[in-house]
Amino acid sequence: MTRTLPVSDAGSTRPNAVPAKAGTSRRGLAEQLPAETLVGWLRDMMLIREFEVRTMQAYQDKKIGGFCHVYIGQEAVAVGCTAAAAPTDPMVTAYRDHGHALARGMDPRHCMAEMFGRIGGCAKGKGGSMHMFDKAHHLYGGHGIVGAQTPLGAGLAFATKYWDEVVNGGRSRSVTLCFLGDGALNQGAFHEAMNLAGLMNLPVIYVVENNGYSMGTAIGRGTTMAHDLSVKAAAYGIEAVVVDGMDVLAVYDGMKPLVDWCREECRPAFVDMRTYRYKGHSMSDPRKYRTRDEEERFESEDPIDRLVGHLERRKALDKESLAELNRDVKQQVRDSVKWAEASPPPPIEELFTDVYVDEWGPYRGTSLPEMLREDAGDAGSGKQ
Amino acid sequence: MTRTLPVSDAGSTRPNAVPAKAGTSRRGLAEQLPAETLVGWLRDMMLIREFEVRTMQAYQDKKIGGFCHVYIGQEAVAVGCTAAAAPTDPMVTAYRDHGHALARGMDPRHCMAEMFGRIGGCAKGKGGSMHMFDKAHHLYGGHGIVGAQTPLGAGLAFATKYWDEVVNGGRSRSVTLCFLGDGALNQGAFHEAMNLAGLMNLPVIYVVENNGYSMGTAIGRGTTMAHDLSVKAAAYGIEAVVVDGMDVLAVYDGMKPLVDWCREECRPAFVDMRTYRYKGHSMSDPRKYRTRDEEERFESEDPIDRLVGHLERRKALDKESLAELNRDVKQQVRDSVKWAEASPPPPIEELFTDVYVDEWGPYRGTSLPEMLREDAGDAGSGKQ
Amino acid sequence: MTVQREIDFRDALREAMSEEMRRDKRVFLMGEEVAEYNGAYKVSRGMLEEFGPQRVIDTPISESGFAGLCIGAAMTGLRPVVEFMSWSFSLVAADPILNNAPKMLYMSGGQFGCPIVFRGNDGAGGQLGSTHSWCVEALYANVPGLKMAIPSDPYDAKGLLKTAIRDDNPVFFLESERLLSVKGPVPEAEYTIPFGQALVRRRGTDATIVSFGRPVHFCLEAAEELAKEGIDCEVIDGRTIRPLDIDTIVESVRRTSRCVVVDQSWPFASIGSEIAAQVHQRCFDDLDNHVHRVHTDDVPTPYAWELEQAYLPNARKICEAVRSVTYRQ
Amino acid sequence: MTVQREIDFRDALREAMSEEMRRDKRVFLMGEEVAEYNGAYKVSRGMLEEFGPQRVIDTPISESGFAGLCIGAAMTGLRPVVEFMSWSFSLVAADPILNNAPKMLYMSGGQFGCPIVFRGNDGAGGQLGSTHSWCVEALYANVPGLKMAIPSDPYDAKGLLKTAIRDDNPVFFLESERLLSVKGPVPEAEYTIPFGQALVRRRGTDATIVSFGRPVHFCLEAAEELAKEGIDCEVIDGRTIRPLDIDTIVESVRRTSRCVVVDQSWPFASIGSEIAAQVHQRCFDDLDNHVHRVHTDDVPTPYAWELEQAYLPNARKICEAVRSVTYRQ
Ligand SMILES: Cc1ncc(C[n+]2csc(CCOP(=O)(O)OP(=O)(O)O)c2C)c(N)n1
Ligand SMILES: Cc1ncc(C[n+]2csc(CCOP(=O)(O)OP(=O)(O)O)c2C)c(N)n1
Ligand SMILES: [Mg+2]
Ligand SMILES: [Mg+2]
Repeated sequence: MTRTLPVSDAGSTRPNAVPAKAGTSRRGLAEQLPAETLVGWLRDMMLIREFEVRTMQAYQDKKIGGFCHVYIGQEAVAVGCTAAAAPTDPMVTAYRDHGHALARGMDPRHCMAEMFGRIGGCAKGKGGSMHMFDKAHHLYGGHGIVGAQTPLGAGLAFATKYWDEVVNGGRSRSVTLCFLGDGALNQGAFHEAMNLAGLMNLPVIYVVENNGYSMGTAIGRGTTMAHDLSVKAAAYGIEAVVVDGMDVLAVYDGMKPLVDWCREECRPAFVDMRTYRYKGHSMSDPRKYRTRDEEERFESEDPIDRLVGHLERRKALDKESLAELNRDVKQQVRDSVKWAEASPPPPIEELFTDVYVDEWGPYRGTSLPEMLREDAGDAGSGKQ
Repeated sequence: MTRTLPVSDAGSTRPNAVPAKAGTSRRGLAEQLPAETLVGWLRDMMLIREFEVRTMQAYQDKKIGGFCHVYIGQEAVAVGCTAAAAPTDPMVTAYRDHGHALARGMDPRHCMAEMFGRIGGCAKGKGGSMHMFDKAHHLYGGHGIVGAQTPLGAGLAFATKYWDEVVNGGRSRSVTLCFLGDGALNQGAFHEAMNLAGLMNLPVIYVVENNGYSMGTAIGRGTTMAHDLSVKAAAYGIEAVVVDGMDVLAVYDGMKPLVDWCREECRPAFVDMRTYRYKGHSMSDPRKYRTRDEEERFESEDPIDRLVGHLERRKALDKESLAELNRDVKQQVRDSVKWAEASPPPPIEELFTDVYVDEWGPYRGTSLPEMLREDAGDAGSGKQ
Repeated sequence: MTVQREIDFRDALREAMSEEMRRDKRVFLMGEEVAEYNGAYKVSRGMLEEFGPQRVIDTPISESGFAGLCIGAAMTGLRPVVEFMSWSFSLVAADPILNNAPKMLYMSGGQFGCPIVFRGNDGAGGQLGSTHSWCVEALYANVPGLKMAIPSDPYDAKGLLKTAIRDDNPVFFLESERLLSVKGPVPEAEYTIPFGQALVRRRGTDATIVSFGRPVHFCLEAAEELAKEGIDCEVIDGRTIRPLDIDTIVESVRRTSRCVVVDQSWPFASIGSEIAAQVHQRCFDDLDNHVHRVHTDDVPTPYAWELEQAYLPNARKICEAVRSVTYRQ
Repeated sequence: MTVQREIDFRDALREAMSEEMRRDKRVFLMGEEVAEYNGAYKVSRGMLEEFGPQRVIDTPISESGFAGLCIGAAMTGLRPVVEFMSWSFSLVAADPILNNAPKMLYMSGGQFGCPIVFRGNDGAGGQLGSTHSWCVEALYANVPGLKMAIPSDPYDAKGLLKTAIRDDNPVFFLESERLLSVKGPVPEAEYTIPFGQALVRRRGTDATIVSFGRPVHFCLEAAEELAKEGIDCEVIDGRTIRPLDIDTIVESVRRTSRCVVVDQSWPFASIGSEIAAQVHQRCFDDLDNHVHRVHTDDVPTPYAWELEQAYLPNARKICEAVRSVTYRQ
């Protein structure tokens, strides 16, 4: 059928068309930043890497329980995206969340203590590895159910707009970053969220950390059109960009203009962020579904090495200062483990705290984690 | 980013690409059919129209309860699609399902009695207007939850393939037609179903009866990219076609090659079937969300009038035979109402029948509806 | 003597929402057809006009999406009211409403609360058939971290909904489509009703009938009927399920020694079973007979009028249960 | 004397599926990672190899999609076994599994049955935190039209799963990840276990402890402990929830006059409440004390080991309940 077909016209009352071309990657943007900034990123990535190595050890030593998913290999994504956003821009992610927490600025002690199930954890040991929340740093959680965070991300974007425009009466000025795995592309919730974001003009960026696998399932086995994920966004009139997630400079170059564009246009966007997890899905995964060859290919593009190389070429980093960074980061992580070990388990009364904000019956209302009590007074109140 | 990016290669083990171009509409296909066939379609459409008019009356007379959604205006869709498929091809649809049931061959008496809540109904009065099932005619139900039928449709297609290939050891030879409203495009289940259908090469055609509204919501207010729904299919590598659902010849011309192609290629397809419901969403809808003007525009393209015009031009129908058809159809529907009225309410024992196939405790196993008991002996057994 | 104003249940709900929205800009309403269509059941009629499209928001048919969206918004301190056209359609959103909202505060160690209200029609009775007649209270009340209210008249509907909107926790608010047009006295002056306080709707000495929501009316009907037979029933309207005011129930049963629970959902693992179990626990030595229960039949909801009527709890069934619990038959 | 073969729970499940798949080509297995990965918990190890990719089928993370797909397939008479990696992930599929599968036969007036098995891990205990620790039995058992089994040892796991696969109705089959590696005697010869028959795991005279699934082990542990104190407990393993073998429970309680129900889910409106209510109803004159209940605490599942241990039912809590119900403390 080619002739124009009847369709109701009542629909044209709200704009619904493809937006102006989303901010396109600007090569060299990151390179123009002061070297210290890039060294800061390097430090963050090294911190995450080291943190995760120690996390794996602690898990093997049975100091960490439950499911635990490390971020090794994907560091450039969380660090580059965080750098491209404002510190107050909301972030929300899935269960592979330590990297995001650390990149966002959570003290590694609180992160480690959470996994140790100790009172010093960001959620007093009640959330665990998959559920890292940090109100002071605008991190709205790791979320354990695949895809569950994607409507939340739309909601955070909706909220920033609503607070700015309706409550405070101004113009929207935040962008929400919502991370998801490639496996989450196949949960219905993601699609509903994308449609809502497109429809309501929500400033949210869906960053698919496309590491090629959901557990043992290579993306092409679970996801149609895996070779061109942009069609998933096109289905909702949302602009898509592809970014090399193994290179933090490329992540920044891709994300910064996009974040700026979303903030300016108050529109959603979608990023196919190509990355790789070096380790298994969780601690118990022997990785038989992929070749050592493939792993080595990605490891040879290691994001930390690449940034080191870049800084060395720029003469902004020498062997000495790299070694110092290394020592420094190792020390910090070692301290976090010690601190976590020293933190006591949550008292049994904590079972009945944080179920309801208010006290009733056996419930004791809420009490803040130490992490927030150290911080600003009211910022973390359970009471909104 | 334009350079080729790393992506895991383990995914390439299953084909996942866009299929060969789906069967394209062949103008004039329906016209080549014997005139009697087209007259048969006309009769079916008139039957549905008349049936729905009487349904509305009966609803107003409080003989029908619950929610009731009539099909007036959309007749060409069910009739044309049914004609394009084999009688054994499974069909499944949403709650606006009387048209599909009648087009498929359900006796209007059973359909009417179902809405009257009588034992003679297709489900013994236990399903109601939104849940029309007809095993003998391979209709796997109307389904009340928006989008719920879309994974079922994938499952029916999966099953035909499985029965043919695994159980009976042959080649797949059925195509499933799964109808949905435009509003169902925004339910996550639909997207999961589309991805599964694409991934598993399921011979299912998703026919979106795009009548421009879901209740009071014009499609553009609820669905991104409403002006080009093909992108919804492209997201899963599924071919999409647009069909004029107000012209039964066009429906056949669009659907027949598509059904053949799906059967041949064992692949899914998606149809943006442009249609219009003349009446409100359900019996209680004053239609304030659209203009009388718009309604008239569509009514002037009435599918029954158009087919009459075509047949008259072909000299295959004269005033006389049209009048006879009319009388005939009216009589049949009048009879169905009488029959339904005469059918007794289900005995109270029916409350506890059909909960479980087997008897236990208060449950009485299953018993077939009269409709199937009249038909072939075993075909409709609740026991599989 | 002042004449009490009478309004219907539907208007009471709207007044609650509108008053709270006037009072607090953080409150907004989102759902299918709530704005331009004025609500599928006209609960939100006129609200778009008053509050505009930023605060009264139509959605596509994406319950999981917009429920999740509102949960995200609530995490920032906004106070969404989410309308499910019917709770029967909330099953597609079970994950966000059960796995996210009620656990957010706990999982985050007290950092992020979730002040949100989910509301909509609940229960059978309109010949809507198997898929559209859910009583979700039996399923959802199991989950800690949420609160749940089921009002039975306009006064409670308004007072409880206002409390729900002000509550800092996720509240599941279950309305009955069958009650929307029922009228009742609702004062013009502002009021709220605290959660966890059952209401004794009728005083009596021979048996305690406990219910909530629509079947409360059947209980009162039955009590009138039974009074003629000389059985004097106390009727308690639970009003909220979480928190459940078991104390008021226990106090009553200690006096009457007999208890009938009336619950319009399926019997197995329901609110009815819970109340029965708790009453037996707390009143073991006071009870003259085991707690009797009246539910819908344990079968999917039938469409046919006669079957649906037979399926639902009603005054006749309640009378029978009370006669049985008082050994009068 | 023959030596009984011992295999673990995981292998028992696999044997049940494999035997039924050999017996009946209409049976297939679908779920996340069930094929090439051999199952997230290795329940399906080797099945892809034996049955090929047409019958052991990996899916994307689309629970609603593949559950619905299998329901559609079941309507045609196929007999899908759907693995939820965890029942905690079934909430996103609540609509198809609760609104479609158990009602299809009824809504279609007996035309279309739905012979399908949904199975997977259920329950807390592995420090998986709030979102991954559901005991869905409390929610889902409310719904008529479905059957539900919760085996506690390899023998039952195999026998009940085979029965489930042969059943013409939707069966919800709840396994415990904590039990997967537990070994037990399982004969080589074919057998099935009928639904609706509880098993008396220990004979006793002083109190009846009723449970199902993993906590049965805690009950037996507690019974040993209590025996030392001179309290002789009968332990009943319910095995299936729908149908519930209340007769066996009642018969026992009539003898012991005391009853403790142990249920690892949240207390409110749970299987525990239902059994308590039914026992009170049927044994009102026999009971020496009200039915006592042991549940997890009524809070979201905590991650920290110490909290989770405190949260779960265990032998100590069961001992306390039994001492209390027998007035020994
Ligand atoms: C709804 C749901 N289904 C299944 C799971 C189990 N599960 C946890 S992670 C995972 C794979 C996710 O892969 P992806 O989204 O690509 O993220 P990645 O692990 O690669 O970061 C699965 C299946 C879950 N948590 N939630
Ligand atoms: C999950 C769910 N949400 C909401 C509803 C209520 N509802 C019934 S029909 C309908 C509109 C559907 O519109 P569309 O899909 O376009 O079909 P049409 O009525 O136009 O045939 C809505 C919102 C429902 N049945 N199921
Ligand atoms: Mg991945
Ligand atoms: Mg429509």
